[in-house]
Amino acid sequence: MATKQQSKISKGVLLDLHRRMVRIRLLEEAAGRLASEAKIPGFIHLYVGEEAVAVGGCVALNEDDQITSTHRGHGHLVAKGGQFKPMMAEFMGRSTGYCKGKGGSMHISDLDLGMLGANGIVGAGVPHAVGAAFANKYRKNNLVTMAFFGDGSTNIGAFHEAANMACALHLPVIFMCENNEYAEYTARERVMAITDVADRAVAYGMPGVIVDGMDVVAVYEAAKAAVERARNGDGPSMIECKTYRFYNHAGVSAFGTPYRTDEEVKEWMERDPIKLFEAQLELAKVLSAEEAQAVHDEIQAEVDEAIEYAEASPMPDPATDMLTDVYTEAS
Amino acid sequence: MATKQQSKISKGVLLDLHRRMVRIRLLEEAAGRLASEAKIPGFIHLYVGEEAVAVGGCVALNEDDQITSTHRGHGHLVAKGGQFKPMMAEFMGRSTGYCKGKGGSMHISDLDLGMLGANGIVGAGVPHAVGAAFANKYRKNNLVTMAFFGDGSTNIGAFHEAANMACALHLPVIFMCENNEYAEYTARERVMAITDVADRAVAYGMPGVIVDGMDVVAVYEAAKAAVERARNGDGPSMIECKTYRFYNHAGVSAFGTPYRTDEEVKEWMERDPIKLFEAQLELAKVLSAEEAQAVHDEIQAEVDEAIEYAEASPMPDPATDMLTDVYTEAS
Amino acid sequence: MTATETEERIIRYNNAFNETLRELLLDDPDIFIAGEDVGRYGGVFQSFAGLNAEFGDERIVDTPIAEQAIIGLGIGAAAVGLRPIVDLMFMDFVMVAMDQIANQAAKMKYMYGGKAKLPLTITTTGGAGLGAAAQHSQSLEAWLIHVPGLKVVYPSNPYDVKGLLVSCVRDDNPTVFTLHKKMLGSKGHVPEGLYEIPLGEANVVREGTDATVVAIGMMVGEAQKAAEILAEEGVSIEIIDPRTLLPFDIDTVVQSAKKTNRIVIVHEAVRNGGIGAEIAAQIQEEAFDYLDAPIARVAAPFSPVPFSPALENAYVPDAESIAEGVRGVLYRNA
Amino acid sequence: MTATETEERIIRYNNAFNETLRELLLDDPDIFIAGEDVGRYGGVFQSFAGLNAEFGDERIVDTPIAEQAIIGLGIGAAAVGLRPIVDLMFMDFVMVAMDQIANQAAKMKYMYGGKAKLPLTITTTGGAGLGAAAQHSQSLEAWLIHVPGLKVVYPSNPYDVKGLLVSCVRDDNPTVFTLHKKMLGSKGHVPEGLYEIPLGEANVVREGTDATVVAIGMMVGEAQKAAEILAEEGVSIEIIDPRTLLPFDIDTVVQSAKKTNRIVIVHEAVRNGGIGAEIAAQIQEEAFDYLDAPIARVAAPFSPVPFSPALENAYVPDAESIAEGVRGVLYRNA
Ligand SMILES: Cc1ncc(C[n+]2csc(CCOP(=O)(O)OP(=O)(O)O)c2C)c(N)n1
Ligand SMILES: Cc1ncc(C[n+]2csc(CCOP(=O)(O)OP(=O)(O)O)c2C)c(N)n1
Ligand SMILES: [Mg+2]
Ligand SMILES: [Mg+2]
Repeated sequence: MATKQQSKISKGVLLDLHRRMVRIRLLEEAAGRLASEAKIPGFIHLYVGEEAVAVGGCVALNEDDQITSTHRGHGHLVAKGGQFKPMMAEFMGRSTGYCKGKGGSMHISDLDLGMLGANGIVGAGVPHAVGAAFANKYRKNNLVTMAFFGDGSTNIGAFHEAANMACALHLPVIFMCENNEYAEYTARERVMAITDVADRAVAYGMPGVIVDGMDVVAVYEAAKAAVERARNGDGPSMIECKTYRFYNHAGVSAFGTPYRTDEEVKEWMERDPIKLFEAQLELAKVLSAEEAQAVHDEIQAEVDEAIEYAEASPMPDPATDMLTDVYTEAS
Repeated sequence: MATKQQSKISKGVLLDLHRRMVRIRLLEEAAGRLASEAKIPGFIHLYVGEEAVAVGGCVALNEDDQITSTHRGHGHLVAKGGQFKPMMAEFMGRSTGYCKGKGGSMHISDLDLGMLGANGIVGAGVPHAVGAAFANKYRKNNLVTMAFFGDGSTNIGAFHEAANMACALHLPVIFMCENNEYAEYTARERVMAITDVADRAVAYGMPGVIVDGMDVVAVYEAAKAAVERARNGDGPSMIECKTYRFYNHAGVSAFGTPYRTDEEVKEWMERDPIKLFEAQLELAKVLSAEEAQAVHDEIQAEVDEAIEYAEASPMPDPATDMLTDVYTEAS
Repeated sequence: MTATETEERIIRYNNAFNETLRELLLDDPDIFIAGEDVGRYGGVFQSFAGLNAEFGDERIVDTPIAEQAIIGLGIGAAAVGLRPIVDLMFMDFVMVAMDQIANQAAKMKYMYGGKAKLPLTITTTGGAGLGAAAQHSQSLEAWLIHVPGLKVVYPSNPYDVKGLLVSCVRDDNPTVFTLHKKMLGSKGHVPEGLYEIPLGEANVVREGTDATVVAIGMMVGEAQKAAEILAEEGVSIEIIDPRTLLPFDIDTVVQSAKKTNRIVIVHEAVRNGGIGAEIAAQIQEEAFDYLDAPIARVAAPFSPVPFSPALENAYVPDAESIAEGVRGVLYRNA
Repeated sequence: MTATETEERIIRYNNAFNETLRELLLDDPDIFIAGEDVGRYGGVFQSFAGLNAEFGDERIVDTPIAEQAIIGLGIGAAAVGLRPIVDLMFMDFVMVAMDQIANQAAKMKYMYGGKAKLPLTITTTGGAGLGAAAQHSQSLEAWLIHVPGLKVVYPSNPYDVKGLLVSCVRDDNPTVFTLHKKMLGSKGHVPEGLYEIPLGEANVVREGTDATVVAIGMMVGEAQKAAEILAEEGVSIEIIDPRTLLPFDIDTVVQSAKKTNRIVIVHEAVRNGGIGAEIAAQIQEEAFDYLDAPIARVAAPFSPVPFSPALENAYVPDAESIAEGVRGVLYRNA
């Protein structure tokens, strides 16, 4: 099956999918390590295990399309083209960070890349995607917008209002759900009487599909179809990606927690989206194990460089930086 | 069909359904008249045309079950057993009103009757129904709660959060949608990409049915089934009643508006739920035209009495009443 | 351009709003309007009348009842370069959209290190006096001025409606523009064409010597009536209309305080935690030695807005209660 | 019973909260707790640890991420006779539930003519200092005290956590109880068993003669440190912890003002529109002739809460900035 799908996809795209997933993984592992060493302050929500979703979604987009994100936004930004140095610097609260150290992990963003912002409020980013999609339609610029959000966020009002409005206004937006079966430390079945978030699409009048969120090709192809649909003016659609976060809601521990079993975690780790994909690529003679390792090494070097850069970067200065960027001054 | 259904329903219930609908109609016509004479201040949202929904729903409940309401709450309170005098007095802002003149039409309520309150904020009452249902389950008192809400309110976050929570917690609550095809002056198809609100039930994991909201027996029977389900511990359900408000969103004019055609209004008025039901009752030899007229006359007399009572009632006194009822004093 | 420079052109407060929107829409193709009933119907108060017919569904957008998504729509569209005007039918509804207003729109620029530019205008209607009861009559400006990143205005007359609305819409920050629903029919001079009233500049509505009344929104008109009552008692008051509540023109108020030495602040919201508290705190910080009496606040009693006219009339401050407040700071009470 | 009457029993602020909930649940079967992650997991700060195991899913309820429905659940359950405790994980999230808090819970009794009785307690965590950035660090008490119908408390130590929480839960009105998330691990004396601290009674934490510092939440501890710094400079300050922010015990503050004649108000929220404004306005209304200096406010600068520790540390007021504020009202600044 994997090979069948890949036949439809150029080698360049396959390698791009792989590279971006590895970029996320290695950045996140490093960020987690630095957080546990208290070199990164505050809360940190890692994307490890879910790489196929952000990457499958973003590779299906054009560079100038937009995405909105969540509290778990590192993966989205990397998938959209985010650079390690300003990301690491931001995680560490340095003035060279994407947000000058004012936002941190939970608000990581780069509007220039069309990444409209990680968000500390669950569900709050989804209406922004609808607004960006409205602007795209308004300007007839043929761009589309993709909203990433978790299973738990589909229980909050902002998600509902935004999904309905997008359908009512027939906007070019893709609702990309990362269903990792948990909201923080609470299992989905405790807070939802349905199993599949995709069942919510019908409530708004848009198509909803379910894909294996550990299969980057499956995510990519579903996203491609939805993006095409949106670009053709056929309106919104929802994609539910069944995925899993390898670590806890925050931080880098994975096992020995009361809210999920180690067995469950291990089972999902068996389906590591990067391992799965690398096996497929090797099978399809697209990327050998050695070549894959080379990619990892190269990216790891870039991560290490970014850490050095961040640690060498200055902290913002309260005297000069505290009150800037609150308002846009009249030009 | 009507007769078939009625065969299952006692004559007493049929007459009760009729009487409560007439009570709503005559009170509302009077309220509308008084509002246009400026004897009732503020906004007034009349229930005329939708009587079958509140009545079919409330007659399916026990006296001590609870309901929550909307900005269009007169009909709900009357259907739940509300008395004319304190209602009229409240509409006119008198201290003898249900709310001592502090709430008015938009906040009409009687908690003693299990009517937990009309609400000026669209969708805001639905979570309260979920809370009351939670309390019923918590106390194992075998009571159920029915939330009334409009089609437009299903687009707002509070509705969504409440519906999902009710299903997640498997609570004894019935979601009773009055789909009158408009939210204020905006047609449903402009703000929703779906035709049937009942399609939203699946998003929460509860059954959703559609009934003719102009057929009080149909509403009653659907409500009965949902109430039984809730009482048996089988959880929430949604009923969409296709109905129509004969007058505009506020006030008592019906025709010559830009947002809906006179033809449409007339067509719906042809299906006046009271006229339809009276025809059925006569056909079934349950209530003759004369007997029906007698009911109208009797109720009209009660309405007139209530108006006299209200007009003779004192206004609240700022000196003594302004700052009472803000807090419950420690007893 | 000011009122006096042009021949008198008297129109209503609500029409000034409508005319300004039309002129702005003609002026800037990036401006669109979205909200409940603003399109085909022209808004529940007809403030948007005729705009949908002239500019179409693309630019005058009827939305679902979804205030979070309405503000969010504006945020997302503004973040990618449009200049949205989004409407909350009643100011009371900021409560269902507060996160999008205060956690999102207001903070986005800062959180994202300055990159986000949000030329977003939120229009709404505030105030009591129409028997609309507790959930359709509130004045919530005090919440908004506590939010860094927002700008907040409250026009007290038709001329300011146009000048402030133009400035809000052209500002590159999220702004909240509130019409007072009881003033919609009030009339005043409004020049044709677009003009700006700079945000953050108060207006000395009347000059006086014995006391200064700082009044907001509809209270400005009541203060003017109070001035007549007091004049007959030989009392001369200065009236200041801040017009913009955030940023606040404290300098103009302090100047006046240093002249009259007695201050009364008037607003429609409940006193406790109201904007009057902030104004009072700043005045005593900057003009402490000039004050001959405690700064007084005339505001609503601490209850929700009551429905009954008998209560509501007593609830909302008026010329008489303002006059009484002034007599108080002059130690002239009966 | 007060701290001194019992032998010292030192526990943490967060454990005092947890212990009090447990004692309340044992005391009154009508009490239940609902919120995100409060059940099986025991809350993101473990404030609810062990309760679900002891009292079951019926009484300690995990909810969806749905703050409007969480508050609404409490409202509906309270309206029919239960005594709910509902949790908003972070105070910043009042913004997504503001309508249910301020338009619904707070107004229901009044709108419905007194019939509704709402013994509802909303618990949450406020304050900065953990690098949680702009949307997880706010102090929004100023919004809440502007809402008739609510009662609002902010405990500054473990003893008050228990006494205030018991009073809130036993009160028949909607109350908002805020834990300061940076104080969760702080320790203090807490007697076993339930006791009440009456709502609306301030606590004179330290007596002094030269100036009065009114401090809220975590700022009380900072004020105590400032007192030590100032003592070495020969300055004696009185510290008042209001404990309840609505209703506010202005009498105790005014008494102190009449004694020391100089006031500094400290809070973590941004100054503009903060609760310090209301306190200052009331003090000058009631103690005008006793003030020897303008009432000073020490509060956060007017920006969202920054993420970087380098900025956040400077953002939150501390002992040094409080001491500087006191020097200011004593005209002793460098
Ligand atoms: C309005 C709001 N409520 C609660 C939270 C706390 N919170 C942060 S992440 C989270 C869980 C989100 O679950 P989901 O949407 O499934 O995303 P995931 O963390 O699983 O990626 C919660 C409850 C929040 N940030 N905002
Ligand atoms: C949060 C909120 N937004 C908007 C309004 C203004 N409003 C009052 S009723 C109404 C329409 C409600 O439509 P629907 O739910 O279908 O009920 P109907 O009036 O048709 O019975 C609107 C938009 C409101 N009261 N509350
Ligand atoms: Mg999840
Ligand atoms: Mg409707």
